[in-house]
Amino acid sequence: MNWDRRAFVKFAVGAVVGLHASPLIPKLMDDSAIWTQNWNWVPTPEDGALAFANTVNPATGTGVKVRMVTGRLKGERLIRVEGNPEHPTSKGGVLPADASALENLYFDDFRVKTPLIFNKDTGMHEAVSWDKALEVVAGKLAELYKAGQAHTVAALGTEAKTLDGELLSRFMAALGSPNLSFNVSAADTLALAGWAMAGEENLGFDLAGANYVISFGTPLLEGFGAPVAVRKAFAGWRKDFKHTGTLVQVEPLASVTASQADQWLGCKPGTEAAVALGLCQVLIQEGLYDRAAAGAVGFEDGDRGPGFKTLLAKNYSPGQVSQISGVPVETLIGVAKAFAKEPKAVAVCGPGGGGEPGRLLDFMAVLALNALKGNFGKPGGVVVRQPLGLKPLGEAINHAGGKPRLDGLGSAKRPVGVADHLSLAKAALSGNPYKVNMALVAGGNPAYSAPQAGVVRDFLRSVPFLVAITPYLDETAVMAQVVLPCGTFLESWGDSLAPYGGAVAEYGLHRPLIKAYEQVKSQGDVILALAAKLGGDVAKALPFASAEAALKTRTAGLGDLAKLAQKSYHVADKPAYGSVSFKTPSGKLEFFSMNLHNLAVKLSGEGGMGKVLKSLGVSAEGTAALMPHYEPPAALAAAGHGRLLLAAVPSLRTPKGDQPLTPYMLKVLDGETLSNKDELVVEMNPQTAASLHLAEHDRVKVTSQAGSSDAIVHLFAGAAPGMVFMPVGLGRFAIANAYTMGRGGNYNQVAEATADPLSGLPVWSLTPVAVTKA
Amino acid sequence: MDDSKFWPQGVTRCKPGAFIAWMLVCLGLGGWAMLSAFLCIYKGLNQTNMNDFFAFGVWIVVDLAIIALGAGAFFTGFMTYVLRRDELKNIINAAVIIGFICYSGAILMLGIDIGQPARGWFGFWHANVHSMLTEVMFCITTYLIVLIVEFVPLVLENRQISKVPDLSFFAHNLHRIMIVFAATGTFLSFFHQGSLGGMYGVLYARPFAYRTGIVIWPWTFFLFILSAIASGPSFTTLIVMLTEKVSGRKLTSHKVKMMMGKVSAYLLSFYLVLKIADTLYWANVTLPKMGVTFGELYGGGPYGTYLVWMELGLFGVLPALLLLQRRVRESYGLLALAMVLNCCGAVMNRFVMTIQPLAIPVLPFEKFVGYLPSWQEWGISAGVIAYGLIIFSLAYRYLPIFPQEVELNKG
Amino acid sequence: MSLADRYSAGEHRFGMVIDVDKCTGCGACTVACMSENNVGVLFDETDKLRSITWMRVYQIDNGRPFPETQVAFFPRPCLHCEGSHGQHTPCVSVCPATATDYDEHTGIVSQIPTRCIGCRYCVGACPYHARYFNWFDTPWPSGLERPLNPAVAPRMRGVVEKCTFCYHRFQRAKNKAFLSGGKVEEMDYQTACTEACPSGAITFGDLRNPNHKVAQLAASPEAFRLLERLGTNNKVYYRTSREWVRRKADNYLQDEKTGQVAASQGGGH
Amino acid sequence: MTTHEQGQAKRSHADWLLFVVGFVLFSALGFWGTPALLYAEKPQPFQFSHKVHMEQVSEGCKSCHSFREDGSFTGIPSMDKCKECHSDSPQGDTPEEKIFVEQYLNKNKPVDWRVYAKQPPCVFFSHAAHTENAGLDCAKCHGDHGKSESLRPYQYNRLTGYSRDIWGWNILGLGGPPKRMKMDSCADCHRENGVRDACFVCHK
Repeated sequence: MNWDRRAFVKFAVGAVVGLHASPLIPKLMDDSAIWTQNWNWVPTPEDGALAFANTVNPATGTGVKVRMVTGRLKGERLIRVEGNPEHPTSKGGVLPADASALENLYFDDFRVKTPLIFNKDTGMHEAVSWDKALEVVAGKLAELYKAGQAHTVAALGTEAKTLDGELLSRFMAALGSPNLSFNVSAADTLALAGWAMAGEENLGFDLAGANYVISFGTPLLEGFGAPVAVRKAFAGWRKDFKHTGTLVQVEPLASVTASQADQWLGCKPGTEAAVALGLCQVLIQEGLYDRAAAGAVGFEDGDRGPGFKTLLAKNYSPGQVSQISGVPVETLIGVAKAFAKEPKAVAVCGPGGGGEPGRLLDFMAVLALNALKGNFGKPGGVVVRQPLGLKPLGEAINHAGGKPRLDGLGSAKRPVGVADHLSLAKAALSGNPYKVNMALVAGGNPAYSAPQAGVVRDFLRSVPFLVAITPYLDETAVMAQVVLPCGTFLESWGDSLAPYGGAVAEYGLHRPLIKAYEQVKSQGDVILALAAKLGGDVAKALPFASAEAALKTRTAGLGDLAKLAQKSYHVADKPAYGSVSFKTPSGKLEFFSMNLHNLAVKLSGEGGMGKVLKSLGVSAEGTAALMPHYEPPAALAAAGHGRLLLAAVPSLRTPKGDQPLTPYMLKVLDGETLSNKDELVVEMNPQTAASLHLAEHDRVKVTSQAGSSDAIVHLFAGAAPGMVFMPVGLGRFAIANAYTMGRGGNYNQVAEATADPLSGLPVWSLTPVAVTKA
Repeated sequence: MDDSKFWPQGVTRCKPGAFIAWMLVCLGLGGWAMLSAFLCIYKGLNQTNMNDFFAFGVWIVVDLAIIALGAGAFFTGFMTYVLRRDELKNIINAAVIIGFICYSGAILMLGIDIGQPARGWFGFWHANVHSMLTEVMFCITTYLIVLIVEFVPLVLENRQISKVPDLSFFAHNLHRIMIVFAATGTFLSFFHQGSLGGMYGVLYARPFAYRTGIVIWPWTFFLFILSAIASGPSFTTLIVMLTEKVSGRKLTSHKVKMMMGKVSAYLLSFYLVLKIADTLYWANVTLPKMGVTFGELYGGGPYGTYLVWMELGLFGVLPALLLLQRRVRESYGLLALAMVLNCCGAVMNRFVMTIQPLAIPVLPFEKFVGYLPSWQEWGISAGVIAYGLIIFSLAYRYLPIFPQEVELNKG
Repeated sequence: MSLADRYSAGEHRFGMVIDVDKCTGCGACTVACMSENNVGVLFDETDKLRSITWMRVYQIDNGRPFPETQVAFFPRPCLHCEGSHGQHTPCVSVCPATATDYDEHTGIVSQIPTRCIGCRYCVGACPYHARYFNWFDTPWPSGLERPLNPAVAPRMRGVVEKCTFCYHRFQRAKNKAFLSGGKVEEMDYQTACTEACPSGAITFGDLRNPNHKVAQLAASPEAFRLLERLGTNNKVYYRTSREWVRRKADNYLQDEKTGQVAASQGGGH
Repeated sequence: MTTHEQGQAKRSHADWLLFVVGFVLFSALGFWGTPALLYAEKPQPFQFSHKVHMEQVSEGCKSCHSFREDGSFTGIPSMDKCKECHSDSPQGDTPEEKIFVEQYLNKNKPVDWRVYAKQPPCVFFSHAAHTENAGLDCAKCHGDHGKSESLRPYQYNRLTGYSRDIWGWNILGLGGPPKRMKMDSCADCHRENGVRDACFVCHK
């Protein structure tokens, strides 16, 4: 046998055949396939014991259940936020913002994980210890305090009446600064309207009890109050395929609410109040109104002048209202009659599409319609919410009285209303009567979410020392000298109050369910720690060991805190039905508001009242000025001549401005909101677009006096002519992450805020804009 | 460098330099394909422009087209070995090689087209017998094996290799039993050509693709077989003609080509009668039941009715009429033209049946979206063509695939 | 009762009824689905042709001019077709690798990403675009892998995935029933989208169980299915009182009356 | 017959022998080399005797490997479970127990046991269905593991990362549990017993 080429070939063939006869090849094939099933860059979540905990999401008012899993090796983690079926108003439903809340909690790119101090030399924020950070902040506060400049410290909170808001208020009062502002909302406007006409600031709409609802310009199904609760009420009107309730929507966009409504009155922009008054007039002329309403102050003509009834007849006949609003006369009469006929029918006002607080006179018009229906205290009507019985946090120490407020609130310039970020920012930027040396932003993100965010951002940037207490490295935090990390609602103590428009007393509580980041504290704890560091009266005003302890004091009337926290909410069983004892000066319902009248008198003396009201933006004269009436929004006058009116597209697919836009929420946006990776989409009527020579998907620039944004045009027949509709919640530029940063533009940047007549609150639901091809 | 001792006996080939230059061009295309393939495997199919609407793209069109055109192999084999048309022995070798190229090329492409190439064998191991694609996978793979068996003796006939007695003996014996393989190949091919058609015809929720049929086979099953065997012989002949033009040598007698043309002519005519009948039935009976009209389906974006006229008229009836004429078949140029039209018809049919069903949305509220292949997709497609050119060029240069070549080029 | 009987006793047909007149398109179902089923987010989610949303909410409008315009929404999970007979869904019948099957016991169309070879034939076969191919490796960056649900295996690139009617919830409910000796009741097995919807627009349950609400609702004359006449015979019913919405749910010839045409093909043959 | 031809004939026989040699050698290499190539060993953190523990408990396997209220199976017990018997000082005198108490129990650090029967993440295995509903013994799938005095070496597949017990100890993939716990083993048993084998019975 020769070991030659042929022999070798045979051996080699044998070897190859032999190897193939062995399991090597099939085994390798199988294992390669299994390898693709177990790629190590695909995560494998660890299984373990499941547990659930209740809490309430303060950003949405939804009662939720958090699902957690405890793995044997990796320990606890939260895996889902889902609805809490036991929660009396949200009944198991959730919003995209709730269901994606864990992204706010766990997405590292969003979060501030340790206290940060801005280093001027490197231009970066650097991590420091809590001690160091508090020392720096308290040191600055003490320095200003000692220099008698405590009033030049401004604070920007989110909600005044929550625990965090109260702690911040006490902190500022004890420190000696009157310059504290909060986010404004429709709740502020409704409180004023209620105070003006009924002497009651705590009104709600019994949507769940009603079966005929007219909603005036507010996105009832897309961001009204606690949206889940409203949707649950809506579900009640559409029970198992039977329309058991009727929804009528008045607004200039074929929005979701308008489309799901049984009837949509597509009115001209800003004329919703005129429609409400037109309905009032039909009720009266047809004799369909509640006779008890006739006894209300200012209904009939009186000494002061013509009454509400006369004014309606004079100015708001169906023909006139149809002229103003573009809603046909027959429609107005039909709706009014149906409204009158239905025993449980309610008229609803609320926030605008972009979360605007709404206009006081509009709200009063809607309350007047309810009054004529005899709705106060009735099931399915307007109810006064029960008081919650929260206990005060002890004696307040107020050193802030000495200096005037920057925003002039309480002066003749702005006699009613509440403090808002924009007014504070404008006044501070003017430096009159003094400059702001330090600002403390607690919990919110006003540089993004405040009306005319550009102005607020300019203000915050101009402040020599800015402190942000926030869970997120957002638009506000990136400008701050010191950033103090607080937790999301899933990792901290805090509370939330009854959502806007809800009919029952409601209180939500959230507690730490997990410690996702070692150094993060409850917002309340940060304020308390700062107070303790500062010492003196500030520490005395805030004598709590922790936010939990403060909550214990606050909720003493609601039982054991631990138990309450487990349950996470306190909600009254049912609305307080029954006759309402009006707390107005007359003790009656007032179409002519004595509260407003008395205030105006106080400010001016009887003679100059007209002038005062003019200065507050009321153009109507005589008794009408203090009655529900229609004032055309300032923006209407500026529109036309090639200018369009900008309004917001309400949506639950984007979060409220203070919350980051989560990747999941970004994902559910469709091509009518965001397109081509990062381009904002605005909606226009095809005719309007044609008149501007714009076609579908044209790139445009939307410019107002306040700012501008690039966008892409989407033609939508359901948009009122002469308007342009912009989504809200996009255009985040600060939180550096691959998903949401730089996507779209910010509505708040373009919308221009004006002072609402009487209330002085900023309103920005309509803005004259130029839309030009980019 | 002289490689003439590897050339087939008694023929000449172009200079090595020219051949190498030509190979480099092909390899360049191959390089583009390799880069594309690497990206598609390493980074995933996001490198293509396919998406969830266009789940299939240009690759599937190329796949189906080359498998249809490669049908010349089995059908010529069928006619040569089973029907004993001895004249066709003069072209059968070329047909086999083209078939091999088309089928192996298609399988290579499919290996990249699937999202998990390492799991490709699941289709065999965990086969779902109800799926037309399973049938396709099995038949294509087994038929490729048949083609390899048919191809191997050709390789062994190389002047140098055939000097090894064992191999020569092996090749000779393989030749003797070729009828078995030809018959097997015919059987397999009938099924997978049909199944490829069936793949689309069974999509009963895609009105554009869906066809009624008999038992489990939709009409497209039979139409695909017919259009494949109608265009396959034309394609084989065309490649031979192209080789003749490029090499400047006569490779088969015109009689052989005419015969292939005649085969194509009758099959194409038969196919067209059935195809037109099918289209009419589909447009007038099948579609209305689904609530759609022919006009709607041929009205989306660039997919207008001109496609029908092109597919069935310009690339269907016209080449059929041409090829049926003896005078046309006698003319080298006209025969080639008619065959080109015929092949275009097959490619176009595969395009229309794969891309258009996906492009036309079925839900009334969905919109038409466009699709253009990415450079990676073109790269792979070009690579398959380059692969074919390389294999055929090598085969032509070194293997005695044209028995008539020596005789035809005498003097 | 033999072991086999205990398993096959009681055949279900799990399905849904979605009230289009209740849906406001808020996307809560989509987000709840994604968080339940570990669906990831790509860097460009405006590319809806590659975005994976098992539960996708389609917006439609009636095309009428202002102020008669209306919009409506079709939330679209996998519709779990049955075809003319169980295995004859458009997708199951075409998968070459048996990576998807029709469970005769539950009526659920499965999808097993670890078996899938990524040929996308099923994606092309589905007229609802309910099947999604993983064109990318899903990025789970910095921290976002923490809330992943252990009940659902994350998928790899190159495979198809789709809505499973949260089948894992049925598995877990059965586990509990095995231990307690009880049965899986209507409320023990609900999908994530059903639970999440604030309008209660989605009802889920066993279409074969007359006590389940979903069975009662599906029997209503106002209930219909998407592309019913193709014969997909699916198990997701919709409901509306608006004719224009209903007409958008299927293809009609001009002279045909809404909702009055029978399924034609009956799932092919 | 010429010598040349004879030589040829002899030669070819000898050649075929070489073919056989090549075949045997390389198929043997394949059989032996495949597992050697694919599998590696990882040590367990320390030794553990199921036998000793079984003698101490009253309810067999379920004493430690129990069900949760929701029907899910705990698998390897948590440290809390261990603490029900173990205190902060060793009870016996094995060095293993000392390691356990000092390095794990006292530090409250979970033991990262290598789990022989760990299934891929796409698998939903219901212990409740098998032991509670069908009444199978643990040993049906886990063999005598519960009686073992020590932990055998844990082998895993280098390519896939899975325990060798999944593919099984026979390189040809023959046999069933406890020697092999791949899907076809599950499917075989389901088929034999007429139990459903739709994908979603055991996949997630």
